[in-house]
Amino acid sequence: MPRTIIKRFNLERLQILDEQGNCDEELRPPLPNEAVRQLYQWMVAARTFDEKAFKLQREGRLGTYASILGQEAAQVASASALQPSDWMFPSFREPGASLVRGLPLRMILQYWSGDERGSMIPERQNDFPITIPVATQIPIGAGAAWGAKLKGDPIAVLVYMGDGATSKGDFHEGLNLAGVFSLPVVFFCQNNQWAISVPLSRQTAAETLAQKAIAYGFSGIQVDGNDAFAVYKATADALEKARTGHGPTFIEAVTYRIGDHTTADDASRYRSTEQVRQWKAKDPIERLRKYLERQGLWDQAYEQEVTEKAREQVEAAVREEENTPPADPQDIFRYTFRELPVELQEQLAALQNGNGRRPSR
Amino acid sequence: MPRTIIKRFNLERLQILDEQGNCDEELRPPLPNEAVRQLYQWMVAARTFDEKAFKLQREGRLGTYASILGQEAAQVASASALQPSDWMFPSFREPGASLVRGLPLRMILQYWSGDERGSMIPERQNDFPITIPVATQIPIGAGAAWGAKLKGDPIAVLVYMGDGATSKGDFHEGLNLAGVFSLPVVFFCQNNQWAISVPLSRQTAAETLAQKAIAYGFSGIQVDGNDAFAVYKATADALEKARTGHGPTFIEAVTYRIGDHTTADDASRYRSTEQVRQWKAKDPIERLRKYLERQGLWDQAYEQEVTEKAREQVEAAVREEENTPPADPQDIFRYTFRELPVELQEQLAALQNGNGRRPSR
Amino acid sequence: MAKLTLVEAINLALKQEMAGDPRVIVLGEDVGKNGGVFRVTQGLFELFGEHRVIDTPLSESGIVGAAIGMAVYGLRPIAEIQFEGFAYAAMEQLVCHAARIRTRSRGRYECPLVVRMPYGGGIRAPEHHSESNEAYFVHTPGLKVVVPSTPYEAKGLLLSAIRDPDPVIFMEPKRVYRAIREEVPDEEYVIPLGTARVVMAGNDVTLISWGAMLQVALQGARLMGERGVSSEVLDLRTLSPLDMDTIVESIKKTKKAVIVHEAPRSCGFGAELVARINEKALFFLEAPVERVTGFDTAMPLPKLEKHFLPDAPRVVQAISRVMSI
Amino acid sequence: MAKLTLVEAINLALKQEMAGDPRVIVLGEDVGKNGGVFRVTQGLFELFGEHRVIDTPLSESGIVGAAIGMAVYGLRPIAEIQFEGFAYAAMEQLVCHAARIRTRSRGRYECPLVVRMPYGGGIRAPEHHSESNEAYFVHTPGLKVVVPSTPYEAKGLLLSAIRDPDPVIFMEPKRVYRAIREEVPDEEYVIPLGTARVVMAGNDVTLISWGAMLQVALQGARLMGERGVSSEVLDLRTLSPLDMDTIVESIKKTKKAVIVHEAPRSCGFGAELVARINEKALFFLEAPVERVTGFDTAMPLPKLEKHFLPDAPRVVQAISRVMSI
Ligand SMILES: Cc1ncc(C[n+]2csc(CCOP(=O)(O)OP(=O)(O)O)c2C)c(N)n1
Ligand SMILES: Cc1ncc(C[n+]2csc(CCOP(=O)(O)OP(=O)(O)O)c2C)c(N)n1
Ligand SMILES: [Mg+2]
Ligand SMILES: [Mg+2]
Repeated sequence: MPRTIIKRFNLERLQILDEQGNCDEELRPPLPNEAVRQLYQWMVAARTFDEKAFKLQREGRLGTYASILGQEAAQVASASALQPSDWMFPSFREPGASLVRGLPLRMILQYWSGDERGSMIPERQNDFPITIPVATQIPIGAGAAWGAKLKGDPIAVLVYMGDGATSKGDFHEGLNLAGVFSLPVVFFCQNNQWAISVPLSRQTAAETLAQKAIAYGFSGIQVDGNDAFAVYKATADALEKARTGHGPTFIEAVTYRIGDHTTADDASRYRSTEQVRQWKAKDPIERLRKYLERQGLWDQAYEQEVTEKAREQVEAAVREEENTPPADPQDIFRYTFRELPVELQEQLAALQNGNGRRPSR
Repeated sequence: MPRTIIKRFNLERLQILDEQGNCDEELRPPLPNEAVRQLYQWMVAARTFDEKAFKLQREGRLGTYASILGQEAAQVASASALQPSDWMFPSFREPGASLVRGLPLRMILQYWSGDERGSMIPERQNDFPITIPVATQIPIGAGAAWGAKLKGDPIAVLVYMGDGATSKGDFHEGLNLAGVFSLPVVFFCQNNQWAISVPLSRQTAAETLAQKAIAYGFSGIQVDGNDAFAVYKATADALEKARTGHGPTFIEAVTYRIGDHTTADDASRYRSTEQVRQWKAKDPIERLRKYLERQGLWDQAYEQEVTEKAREQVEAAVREEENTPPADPQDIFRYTFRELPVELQEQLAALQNGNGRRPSR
Repeated sequence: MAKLTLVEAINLALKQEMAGDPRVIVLGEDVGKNGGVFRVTQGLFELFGEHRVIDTPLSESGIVGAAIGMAVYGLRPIAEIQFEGFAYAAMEQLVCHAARIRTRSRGRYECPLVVRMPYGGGIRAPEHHSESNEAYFVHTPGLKVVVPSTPYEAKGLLLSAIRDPDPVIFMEPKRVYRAIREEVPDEEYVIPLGTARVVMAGNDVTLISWGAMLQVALQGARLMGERGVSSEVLDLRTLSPLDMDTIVESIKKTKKAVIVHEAPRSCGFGAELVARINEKALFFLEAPVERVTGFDTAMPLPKLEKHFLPDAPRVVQAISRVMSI
Repeated sequence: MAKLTLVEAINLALKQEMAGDPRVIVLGEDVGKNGGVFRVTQGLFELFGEHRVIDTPLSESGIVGAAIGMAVYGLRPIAEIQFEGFAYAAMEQLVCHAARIRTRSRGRYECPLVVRMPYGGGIRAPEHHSESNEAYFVHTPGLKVVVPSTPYEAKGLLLSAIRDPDPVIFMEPKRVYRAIREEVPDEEYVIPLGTARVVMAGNDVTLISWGAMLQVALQGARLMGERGVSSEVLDLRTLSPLDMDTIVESIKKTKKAVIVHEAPRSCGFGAELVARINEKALFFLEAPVERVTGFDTAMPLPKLEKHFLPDAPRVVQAISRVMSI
């Protein structure tokens, strides 16, 4: 065998609901109408929350915030495929997923207002707090999946990341471990085309991110990230594959960051409004709305009700957050270790004697 | 396009000289007879050096040493494709490559005897010293290639690594950068099946290492690493591709670590002698010898001459090394910065006042 | 002579050095088109083009590793780590290669590399955007560590750092980025590494600080000045190499010292300062050297960071303690 | 009661704890079939199988990151970094997650993780196989740092470390791995973290050390003993948390102190010790505290390492200096 082809790989892309809201019924996941409506309601709620958070920041009522505008389907549909017993590891741009998981929206606002209590995930919820250092949640998510496998728990772990995260060493080490030990984990990459001002073309020379899975010996698939059905199906299948002991999957959800990177960013400095316009036309919510309408599952009254409910939910969260008493400075120390060592007791004492107005030793 | 295949990848394997020494003349690189003989002589010299170094260590005349037994073709043939103006970044198991590059064998012994002067690469030689932290030389090699590209130097960089190195974040970040910026670099992986006691199957779930290149958007190829012609051709082609501005290549040379990981290791603890036996049958030197013999380029007299020359070269290196006066302890300080800061002058003074027998401040 | 912010002063230094030395390359995340998330590299992309002002993938170890390769190859790369709290991933490259290649190769190779990183708290930034890890770098032999405190200082020190033949960690006090304007000469000027400066002369107590904490030290000094305590305030400028003579000289005069830094206390650079003072001026001390520092806890998110960061009242307290002995 | 080496004592502790607690998992490079490059995990693979004694890919950040995930999920992973000089790549995971997840999640999640790593010089190992970087870890809030000095100590401290609810960096003095044999009880016993021990009682000078340097300190103490100087030798055992009371008590008695560590001097843990002594016992000191340490240079390769590493003669010199005042 002098110069021979020893392996062939095919890369698939999944789309079920196209830009016009046309649906491939063959492929459509068998969701009851109410479940499809639920997806829609979550996506509307996610966007409502996002718009409110953005406004609050502009009004000086919230710290830096990372918008998910345009990524609602990718987040909501993927998270909706999780069981409560599954674990979820977000990056820092998944309020849509956290909302579906049932994290009180108050806490998301709290986190972005600079209050750690926003990361105190409720006991019943198997979610990791937001991770700021890009890609570092990936090996940890793999490790949690490893823990589940070793304990024999029939659960799966869903790890979120962005396109920029795929360039980091921890992406590589996390996925490689998942492959070698066939861990019950699904890596869900929201490829929103940008890492702050760095476009995908500067992130990798590969035409797709999905093909990176080939390096780790497990399957990767690209899905239309603005197609709630495709996202749901790919994620649900991958999670089930994981739960049943068939190993990891990498999903590239192709979507777009319609807004600035965060409220501290100005995207007009580095990208064309034309590109943004094109992607707005692919809006995930509008797409699902059209579908529901065709199915007779949507009308103005329903829309009214959905937006109204979303608005109330979000306003309530804002009120709750803004009425939360300030955090106790002691918290700086309280959670460093389970028990506070002597040297930290001394430092805490210094803090307490009038917020560090007394001996700092 | 519901569920569609959007990309196909083919992975090639190259073998020109098979285990029996049969050659595919179609593919054989157009090397003059003398050049082929030169490859053979280098491989013999490399093995002679390797056996000597191993003996020296056992006699307590050398520190820990990492043998290249069985990997001579992978190292010699790849390095022989380099131009003097090209740069080479070894890992820690490439004495065969360094020999071809003209590094005084004395220095290799010096390094493994625990003397940094063995890493003082001669000015004329564009090689990096041995890198111990696995995979960390990879982004640096990519950076040197980047430097060459920015300066417009028509050269290529060859970066060596092992199969274990492919699991590390720096492998990923280095190859990714090379892909994005289309850098003139060739990544040469000696897949010798083992990372100390960890077999390839524990290093990755991928069937080949070559397919990892797909993740970075440039071509990867697998070659029979015990086939000097395949190694030479793949490397020469890739280097030329790099020099002419067509970007990086990843080469997986499939070979085998016949010896223990290092003289400090005992491979019998974790692998079967049967596997070793099978690979010994694929010996790269014997294979090229058979070929030369068929071509009428080898006979006992020639063998005599080659082994004799190799022995003398190695013995001379040993003498040189063992007659080298010990290093000056001052060297610990001399090269920390170009100019020694005050605090280091004080510490050096302490050292000099009788090797730290005086004030350590 | 224009009044510039620290951001503008660094930007000016970069422009001038890149114009003067074609070997100088800037690389990092968002340093190109976007001009850096703090706009420190603004305009460089337009002036010098994408081959010298390079937007890289999200890859801290790769950025620093590649920059080391460029430096070894003969360029003078300036790598930016977007926030100091993301430098951890680059530690292996910094420790194993940047800091060692000269000594490993016995001088055959050198690494004239600058790694710029905004550091420190007080700007209500998210988690890991407010760290202050100078001690890791000072504890790494082979690295130089520079921390400018004002616009004028920043320009002069950065030029020295870029021209230095060895790797320099250049930590920029992001809290000061736009907080101060001061006259910065258009002309080139360098401030040699390893020389501290006396910012305020005094006789009663020596305040030692660097970077963003210099302003806090000065506030404390002024408050105590009103109470008739004369403080001598030192700005170390470079932590490695360190100008110990200036420190000892001052302490021999004042007999008391207070160190101010925002990094966690244990094994912070303040500890090294106390140790060296102990070695070189112990018997001049009339009081234990005071450390006003961050706590041995994670840097809090914005809502609580003010409790963590040293401030003028804490400096005043510390001065009062050393004086009252 | 058997006389064991440090390697055997750790191995025994691992076996007993794994037998007693099914949540305990060992993972790392070559820890399985091969039993670890130093044989510390020898026999575990056979006893507990490949699911609890896991050979991993070459992936320090991945190993530690995955171990953090296991710990958060409810296991008690013990990750091995083959040599401390390869821990740099795991710094980001250690600092950003292991050390922070409890405080970030306000107690919802904890990270009962042990990271074992052989450290230190003196065994003629290749480059990066002889580092001594405890200071990086001590300067990282949220990590505990334990450094056993003898076989007995190693077993008792490791059991405490494994049972501790927070992440512990467990640094093993590889130079002592086989150098000492001592009686190690078969029974379980724990040595609480944060308690130092007095190894040799004395009145004239306090020697402070940990890990491999304890033997060097003891040699120095004995040599000075022959000259009639009575040294009190402390073994810190854990650097974070630190048992400062034992140190202060001793210094109040001896009025003099010498610290011995092999890490580079600047910002080494010795600096923190001097700083705390300055804060808690300054006016008891009759001489500057001496630091006998490695230099602020790269750790040399074997041929020169003896010039870098503290040895008894240097300790003797330091003691003589503090005594002669
Ligand atoms: C390790 C690390 N480096 C740099 C940053 C600064 N930073 C925050 S988000 C971001 C871009 C992330 O891009 P991507 O992964 O695509 O996620 P997206 O923002 O698009 O959701 C960068 C560079 C960081 N948070 N962590
Ligand atoms: C970052 C790092 N981790 C661990 C080690 C210890 N170590 C030295 S060689 C080696 C195995 C390397 O395997 P491979 O890359 O296949 O190279 P080979 O030894 O087979 O030539 C290991 C784990 C190291 N040198 N560097
Ligand atoms: Mg993105
Ligand atoms: Mg190998």
